[in-house]
Amino acid sequence: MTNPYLPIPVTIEEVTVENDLGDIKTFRLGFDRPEDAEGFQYLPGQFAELSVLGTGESPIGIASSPTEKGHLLFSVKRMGLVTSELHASAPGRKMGVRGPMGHPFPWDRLEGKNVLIVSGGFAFTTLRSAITYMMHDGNRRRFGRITAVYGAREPGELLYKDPIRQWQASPQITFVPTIDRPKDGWTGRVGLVPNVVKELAPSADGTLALVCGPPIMIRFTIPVLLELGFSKEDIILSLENRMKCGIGKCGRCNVGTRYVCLDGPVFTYAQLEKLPPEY
Amino acid sequence: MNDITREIRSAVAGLFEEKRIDRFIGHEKGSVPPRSRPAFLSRAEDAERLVWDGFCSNNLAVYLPEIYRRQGPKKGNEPPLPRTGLLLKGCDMRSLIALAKERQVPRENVVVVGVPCAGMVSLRKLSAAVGGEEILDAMEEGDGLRVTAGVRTVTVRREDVLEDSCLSCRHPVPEGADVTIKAKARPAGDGGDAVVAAFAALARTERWAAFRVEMSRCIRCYACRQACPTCYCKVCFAEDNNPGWLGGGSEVTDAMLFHLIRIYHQAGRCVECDACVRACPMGIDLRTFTRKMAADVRQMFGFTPGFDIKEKPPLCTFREDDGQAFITDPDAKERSS
Amino acid sequence: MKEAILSKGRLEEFLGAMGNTAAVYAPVESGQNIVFGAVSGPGAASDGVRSLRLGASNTRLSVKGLFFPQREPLFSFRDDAVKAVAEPKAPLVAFGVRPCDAMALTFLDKVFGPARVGSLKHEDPYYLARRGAGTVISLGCNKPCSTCFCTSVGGHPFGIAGTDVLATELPDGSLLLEAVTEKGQALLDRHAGLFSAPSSAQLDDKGRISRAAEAAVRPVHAADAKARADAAFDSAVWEALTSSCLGCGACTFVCPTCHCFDISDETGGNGEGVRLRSWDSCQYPLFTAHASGHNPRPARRQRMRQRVMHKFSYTPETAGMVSCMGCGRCVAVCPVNLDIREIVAALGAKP
Amino acid sequence: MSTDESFRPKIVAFLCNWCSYAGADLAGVSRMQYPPSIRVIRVPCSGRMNPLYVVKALQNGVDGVLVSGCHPGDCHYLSGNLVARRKFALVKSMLEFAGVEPERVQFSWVSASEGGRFSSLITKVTEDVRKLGPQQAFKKEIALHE
Repeated sequence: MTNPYLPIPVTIEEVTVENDLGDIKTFRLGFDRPEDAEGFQYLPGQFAELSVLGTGESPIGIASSPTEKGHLLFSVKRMGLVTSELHASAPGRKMGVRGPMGHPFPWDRLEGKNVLIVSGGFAFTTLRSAITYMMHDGNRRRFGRITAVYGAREPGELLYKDPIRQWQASPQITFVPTIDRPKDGWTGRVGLVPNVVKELAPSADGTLALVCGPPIMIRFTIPVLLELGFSKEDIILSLENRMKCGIGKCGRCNVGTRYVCLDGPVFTYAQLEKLPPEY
Repeated sequence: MNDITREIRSAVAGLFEEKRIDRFIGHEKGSVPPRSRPAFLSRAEDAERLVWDGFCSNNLAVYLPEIYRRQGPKKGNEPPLPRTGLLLKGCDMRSLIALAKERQVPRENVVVVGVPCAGMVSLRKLSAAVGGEEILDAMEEGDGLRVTAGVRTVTVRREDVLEDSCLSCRHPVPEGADVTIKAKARPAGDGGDAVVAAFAALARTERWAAFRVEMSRCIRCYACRQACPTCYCKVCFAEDNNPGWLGGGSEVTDAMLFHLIRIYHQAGRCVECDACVRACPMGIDLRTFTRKMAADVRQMFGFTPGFDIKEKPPLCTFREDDGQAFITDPDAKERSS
Repeated sequence: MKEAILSKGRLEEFLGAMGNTAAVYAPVESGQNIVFGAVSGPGAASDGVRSLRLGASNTRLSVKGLFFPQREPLFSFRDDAVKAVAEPKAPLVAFGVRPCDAMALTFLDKVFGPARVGSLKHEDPYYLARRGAGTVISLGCNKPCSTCFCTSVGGHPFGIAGTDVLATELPDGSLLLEAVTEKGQALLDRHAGLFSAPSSAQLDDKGRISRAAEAAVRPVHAADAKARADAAFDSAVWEALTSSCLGCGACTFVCPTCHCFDISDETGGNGEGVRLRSWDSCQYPLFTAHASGHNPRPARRQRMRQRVMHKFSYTPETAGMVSCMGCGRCVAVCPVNLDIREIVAALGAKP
Repeated sequence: MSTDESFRPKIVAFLCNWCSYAGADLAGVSRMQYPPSIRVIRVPCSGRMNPLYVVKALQNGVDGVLVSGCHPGDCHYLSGNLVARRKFALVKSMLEFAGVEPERVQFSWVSASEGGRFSSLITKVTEDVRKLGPQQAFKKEIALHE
């Protein structure tokens, strides 16, 4: 019986600061043992528990795409005990990963569909994974039109600036970064994510929407998508709950009968509507 | 129904009719005989649910900090604070005064119906008095209790089954109540000094062994903290993980540290109501240690909490001649022990 | 199913015999309460069997603590490397377990066993190792107490769910032992020398005692609790039913089926430490609080609703059973006498 | 209690920044000898001292705790030590009541100019704690295995 509580040993290979505030860093983790790298089969949308022995664990979405072999990317915002310890860690530090956990985005349903990505702030990590996965040469043809709206308070707070520049230049994807309020030096779009989506008015037919962001952004984005003709089954969300075990045992992350770690974190809006508003 | 209950019900109904309160917290019969329990009323006709008997031992002041907790910085346009009616005995009243002194509860928003207290029955003592047989009912008659346990009916002397805190209670009358019910309070006791003296008389190693065994039974459910009216921190030091003072689970030194520091936080604030002792599912003897803290504060600083809202709390002030015999003086000539 | 009689006065001998091959736990006195303690075998005092107390209707803490301890090391580590994984395999016998507690183990087996719904299979090696090495000897309830309501939630004072051997105290003072599982059968076979065959009169006695006990359990209106609870989720009945709740964790810690836990690290300061699992409670606000400060269940009313909904609405769907065993411990320990029987009965009624 | 000479007690000393810490410096500068048993934690004032630190130190396994501040009247913040004195009195009394050896936890006043007093204080406290032997009662054992 494998022990689901034992972290897989990994080493921090690289730490990059993602935003001007400096409270979000991306960690590139390399597996210490090749068989673990083989064993860690995941798809965009899944998450993992980052383990720092002596401090604890923290559930973080996987930012890397499975097409990026040999390492994992996690973007971590400094909030509490474990994340602060991570932010104080330098490349070379040994730590652990438990996972992959939860269900990924429904890639079977996304096959052959257009994809609309709506995201805001720090929750963009798993969507970076999804876009990278879809834009990969071997996968791009499996999907139709890809449109992405990604908002942040200020230009400096946008994550993954290099990949974003490539996606903006690529004809394969319509990537629209936006910031809440105008700021000098910013030539891109200005406006809150729900309004930008309304203006872009992407067509709903044959399209699934992946929506990840702070609760307030989600609350105002869903009506816009419904108005544009998206059905509730076609709006796919990812929840962020307090978690500890990540494997459906510790009883902490339930929303009604569903455990966000085991049955989620990805749910359709139709599923969420049937669950109690406790997330 | 005794006279006290009748008088309480009419007083509370009157408070509702005169619109002096928005809600009233009293006692009603519980679901497990012979218990009574807190009752939340919002209308005059609810007053019929109120009872007063020897089982109204919950300290109702515990609900006030949550009711009057401000949700954020003052913005000036807050709705008027609710007016709460409370049914309080002597110790509960002192808890209210302690909370008002610490500005957790605006005294003017609280209407107190005070009941001079004849002492509350200890469910553990009552169960022992009937040989652990399950109690199906208990009626108070004069200074006795007619208890139906299993198939037997037993009469027990009230004085034999009262809570220790009530037997030694110094101030059974709720001073400063807005409405005082006609009821006979019990004679004042020694305030638990006997318990403290008895424990202090034991040898040091015996005291430590007793303290450690009691604490080893703690399951860290925090019922003692949640039942204590003056334990209202938003995040208790015991649950904080940054720094993480205590570990998870019920390791004995964590339990000792938790209880020592929680009791220490009640210095000059604990009104000796024993809500913590009654709430503990494991029946841990917290009383010896809460009484020690209360006795120290009385003897060292001449302070008894729960009476004067204006008086400075003992640990927020000092006196030049505060005792310091305990201070180590390396140059002191004679060796003490 | 094989039955055996342990004649009057030989119980201590039987417990001592089992102590040769396992740590035997049974109800013992601990301060003001009866809890499970080691009575024979490793961890027990030499005269441990004498501290046995079977009189109480039930122990204050349930048998779950023997298989899911309140504080359990998962693994130890030194600096950045895992050093050793805790392997709890010591054989254990839990004697004097009430049928409600035993039935609770069938629920915990589901929680800690392979994940229920969903494609991901996870098993908890620590709990399952303890269960594998454990044998349960339950003791039927000749005299259920007023707070018991097992018959209203699928249980029975002489139920055999989750136990290996069911023991019954007969009027003549002997114990009728009925093997329920192979493990139970093997235990009876190993100590066959202590037993004799039951007479038909003794078997009739047991039937009579069982029926009388069943009649003595007061029913609770828990029928279609799931439907009523789901419908009443947003109703004001919750406010009325839970306003006196103090927000402590006593009800969840004494509950035989509550299994929520926290995971935390503790270090000894020299780089050595241990990753710990410890009981947690959905009644504590920090249970669901996000690092951002957002809390899906900020109010006590919502947390108390979660406790009741989980047992009467969620687990019937996810584990196929109501996860309240009707043992009544939470009713007995609640400092303000909140009563889950009243709450479940009131769901669906006007507030 | 073991009184073998080899036991060298570990004592945590919370020293107030303005007086006792400076007194310790003076003792050092004046090359005054005292046992190397203290681990110093500097606190802004003895009034900053939280009883939680004292009990936590005992739980972490130190053999003794010393808290030293300015003499009454000398406090840089005027009344920090006077309020602290009340806290210390309660802590000392409660710990002793619960059964912790009185000499385990000691409080004192040492001014910035009393290097000599500081070294004799440490010598005395170390001797007291050494007589008591290692502190096991409150020490937390982290169960690596059952």
